[in-house]
Amino acid sequence: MDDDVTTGRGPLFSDPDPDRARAFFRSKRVALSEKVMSVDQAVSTFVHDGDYLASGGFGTNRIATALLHEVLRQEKRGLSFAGHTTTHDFEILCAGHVRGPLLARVDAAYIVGLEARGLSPQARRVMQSGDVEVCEWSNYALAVRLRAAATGVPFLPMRSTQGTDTFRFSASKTVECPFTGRPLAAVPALYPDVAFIHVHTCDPLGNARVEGISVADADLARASKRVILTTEKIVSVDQTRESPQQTLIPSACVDAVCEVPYGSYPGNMPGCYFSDEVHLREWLAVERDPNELTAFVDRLIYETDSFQDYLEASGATHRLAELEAIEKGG
Amino acid sequence: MDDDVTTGRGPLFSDPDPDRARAFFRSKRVALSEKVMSVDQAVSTFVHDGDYLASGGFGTNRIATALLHEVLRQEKRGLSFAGHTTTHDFEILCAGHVRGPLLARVDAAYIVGLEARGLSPQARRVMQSGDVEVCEWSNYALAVRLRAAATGVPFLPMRSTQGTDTFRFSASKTVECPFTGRPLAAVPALYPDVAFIHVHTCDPLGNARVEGISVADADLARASKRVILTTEKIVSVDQTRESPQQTLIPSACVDAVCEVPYGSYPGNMPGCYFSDEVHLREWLAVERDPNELTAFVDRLIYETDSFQDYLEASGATHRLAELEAIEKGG
Amino acid sequence: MAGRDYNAIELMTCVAARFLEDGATVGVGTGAPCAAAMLAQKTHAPGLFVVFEAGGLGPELPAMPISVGDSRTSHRAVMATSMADVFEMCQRGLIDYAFLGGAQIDVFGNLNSTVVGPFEKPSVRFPGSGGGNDFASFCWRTMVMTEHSPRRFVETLDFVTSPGYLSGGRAREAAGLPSETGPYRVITDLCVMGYGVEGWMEVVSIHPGVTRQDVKEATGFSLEIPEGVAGTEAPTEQELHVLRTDVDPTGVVIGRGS
Amino acid sequence: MAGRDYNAIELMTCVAARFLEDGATVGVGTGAPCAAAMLAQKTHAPGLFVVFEAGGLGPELPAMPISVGDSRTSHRAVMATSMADVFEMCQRGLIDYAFLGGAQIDVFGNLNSTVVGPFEKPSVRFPGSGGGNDFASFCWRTMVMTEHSPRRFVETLDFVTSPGYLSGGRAREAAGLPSETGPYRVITDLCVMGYGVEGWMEVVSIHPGVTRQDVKEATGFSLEIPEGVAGTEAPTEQELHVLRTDVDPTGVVIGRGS
Repeated sequence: MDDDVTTGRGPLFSDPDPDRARAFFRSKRVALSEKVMSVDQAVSTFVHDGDYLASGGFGTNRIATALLHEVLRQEKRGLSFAGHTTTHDFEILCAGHVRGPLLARVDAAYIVGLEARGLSPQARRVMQSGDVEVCEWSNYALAVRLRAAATGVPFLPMRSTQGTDTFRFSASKTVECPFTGRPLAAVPALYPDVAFIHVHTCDPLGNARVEGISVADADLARASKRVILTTEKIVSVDQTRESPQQTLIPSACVDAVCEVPYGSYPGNMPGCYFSDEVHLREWLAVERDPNELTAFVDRLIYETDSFQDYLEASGATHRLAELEAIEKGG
Repeated sequence: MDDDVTTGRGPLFSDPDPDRARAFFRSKRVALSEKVMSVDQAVSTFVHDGDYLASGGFGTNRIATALLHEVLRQEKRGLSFAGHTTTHDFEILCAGHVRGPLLARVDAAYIVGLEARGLSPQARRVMQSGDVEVCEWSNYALAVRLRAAATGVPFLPMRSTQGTDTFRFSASKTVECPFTGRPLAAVPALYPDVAFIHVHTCDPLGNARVEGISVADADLARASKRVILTTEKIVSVDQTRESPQQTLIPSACVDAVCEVPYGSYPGNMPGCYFSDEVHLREWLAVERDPNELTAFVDRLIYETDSFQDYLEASGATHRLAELEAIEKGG
Repeated sequence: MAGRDYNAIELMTCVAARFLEDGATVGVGTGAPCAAAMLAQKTHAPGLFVVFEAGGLGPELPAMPISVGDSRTSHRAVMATSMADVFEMCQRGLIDYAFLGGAQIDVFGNLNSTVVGPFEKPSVRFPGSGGGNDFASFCWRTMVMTEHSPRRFVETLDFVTSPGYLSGGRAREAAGLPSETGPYRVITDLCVMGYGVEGWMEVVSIHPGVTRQDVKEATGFSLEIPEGVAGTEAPTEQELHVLRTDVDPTGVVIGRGS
Repeated sequence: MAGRDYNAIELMTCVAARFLEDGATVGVGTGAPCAAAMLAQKTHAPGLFVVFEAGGLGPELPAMPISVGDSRTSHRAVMATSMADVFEMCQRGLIDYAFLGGAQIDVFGNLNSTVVGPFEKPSVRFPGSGGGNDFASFCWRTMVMTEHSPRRFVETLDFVTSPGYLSGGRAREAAGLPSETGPYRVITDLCVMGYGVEGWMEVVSIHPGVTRQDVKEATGFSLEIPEGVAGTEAPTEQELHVLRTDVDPTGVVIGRGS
């Protein structure tokens, strides 16, 4: 590599300036207001063409499937997206390309793969088309970028990615530690325009709890300008107040709360239901043929009205009991 | 001020180098080993003269009183100490100066005061003596220093303290953001030699939970080379494993676990007992006269063998039921 | 304030409460600022979101806290979190108001709560910044409630613990502090003060029964008092009633039981 | 390996498990590395502490995970936390071993899991780093388990996703990576490889029934095979028994049911 190794050549898709983000956050004032609404209302109100979108959970685990489907239904265009291990969530967004250029820019750490299940043919088509701008990161780098934004500083230093093409094709810069003189990778704050996060319970104000791992969701909710939560169940504010240390995401960050039972399907929801490997394989299979994929997403997403309809149309309603049993069995 | 305003003039009492800290952490290997021991054993094993000590909780809330007393009993000398809002914990350490120079260096954010209760005469004597080296910080700056160490980087940037004497008398340095060009305060990582943290429950491996606010304790436990926990109650590892998202401090950080019921007394323990304002006033009152203070700490600390004895000698055992009632009453 | 049916701390608390509008977020400590926030919640601002630096977010305070980290500050809170999480909410720009204190304040609203005398061997060591510097740096509008005396309102601070407008003008931004932030109001037992465009303190209203001369004599620096400055509106009966019966019935802050 | 009573993945898993000593900490993903860690726990290393990057610390795995973030990875864990918390444990120096994967590996142990062909319009887009770069940067000793073929063991990577010894020598430290870290072992279906002092890959032991020539032909770069290199100790009956009945009874990793 003959390029300047202290400055990544990757494009910066979002503004890391904390003062401009502060000016936005100043206007939120949502800490104690109720914000329950439907999925379609939340997406039409808070997601705009060209927005920078980020998705919570990890891969096929605790993902906000209903919101991702709704982005397709409402045919949003030209989105930027952050992908620390994103698998089925990314697969859904790429499926939206059957109707047009949904994704325009991707901050990639782990995309196109579904872990042990293999690669997504459609995601590969989209990412190999040359039509989507890509900037490279590691999972930790993206987590640190969100943490910088959540912290309210324009960058944070870290030690990984240095010396590799993952750094050179990122938008990181090298800084020298003022105390030790050693080089560090400075990663720019990432303030997504909108975040989708699925949680176990949430009150009408948006105070949310999850069971199991939290991945990057605490920081993602704080970093994002607008936050839409889907929740397995809406609970009372009283329940939040009875055990406030269990709150992971405080209502001050949240713009919309949508009750979506089984909302992580076909992904895994810790303690509730395991991932539907049959349906995930079906996705990968139909993707091999673009026409089959088009028919598949037409039938399951574009021609359904809601996530509940998707569960019916995909046959999920018949499998949920088994997925719950698998999850309970460990 | 005519000094260089981009470099604080304060002394740096600890090494922020992450590679030297890593070499230490590599040797720990304590994640799944049992570590229950007595308070005196923990302090004699893990606290050495000249060590950098940091204390968990906040002021008079969830403090590790028994460990602080034991530092006096074992007449440790020449300690460094970190004080984000430290009140009764700092007061105890300063009381140890009746027998010699216990504290030598203090990273101060909030010391000598007991919030609404007034200032500690003994802490003021110690801090006004000129015998203790002081470096100034804010509460957030100390929290960020611990977070830097917990993160494993030599510094983190933040925006407060800039432009003030709190910066000029700190060991911070100004760095320029490589993305925005704006100045930021870089604070050096703080890796304490030993941390004292009191928790609600903990298993024999050291996996610990707290109720209520966590203050800086998650980062403090991760940043510190050695961690001693006192706990209201030791619980089984099974209990930890039944709800792992409730663990605040993982066993991989912890060196010693000591069961000390009422261990935050005379401080507040959320959900268990309120602070003993009568006893805290007694401390402030006896401190006015150095001789009275000497007799007081002789009787309650130096001439008692354990925290249980302190509870007896101070009359606490008769007040605990009332303090529990106050706490339950809100 | 002899002859009036309220004392100075009641007046200050009522006045402070009025600045906290519904839907706003405020960082408070113990004492009068906490009482002011509670009074606002119980009168015109039920949706006021109160945060305590040690980790309590949006509590339902059962009684006046003794420490900003005691269990009352997270009693029935919507979240009990870490200190860093709270200050990062502030740094991120989510907190509108914060109340600060100090032993000394200057004309730019800078505060000293660290030392009197030389730093290395001070004649008086105060606690230091605590979270004061952080709130003063991060929150959009900071407020001070303090007794008005020449010992507190001084020409030159012995130590600048927490930033007001520093040396005035754009000094805050030049130093790296967040844009558009800074001191907003100082509420004393004599008057309410604000700040001019260059960051100099100036009187906004004078309390009932207090003269311009009283204010000038109690201030250790030259203080702008505009011609025709307003009078502070006295506490209403309703404010006093809520304050005495509902906010602080045992009088730990306002100095009287109901 | 025809005629032997174990297959290649079983051999690799048993060999990998032996490198994980009791009391150590290891970051794993799904598949063979996870099976290796479980096997070590159930044989010689009951105190092996397993971490998953998505947040699971020290779980009791009820079954082989499908995703490094699925609920099995934090089942009866000692802590279920955030991804940053896990990587910060690594960055802080608490994690001894990590297993990595990739489409290509070079003589310095650098890995490519990003693209084949030009970055802007690749012929194949792979997932990217995921947590691979972070584990490779932070953990004391990293290990790779992979099929041995010239397509994977290449002279020049199309993209350096995760750092091995970079260009060799002190290149890792010069780049800012933590001291004393780096690749430790590569375990393939043919042999076990380690690294010399300058960071060049070299063969440590050759598996039963495999020749030096087999290894050379399967490697796309010039690979040092010391004279008199050891033979890999075959899996023991006990290892195979535990692996097949206790670690992976349904054969999802090792490809056979018990």
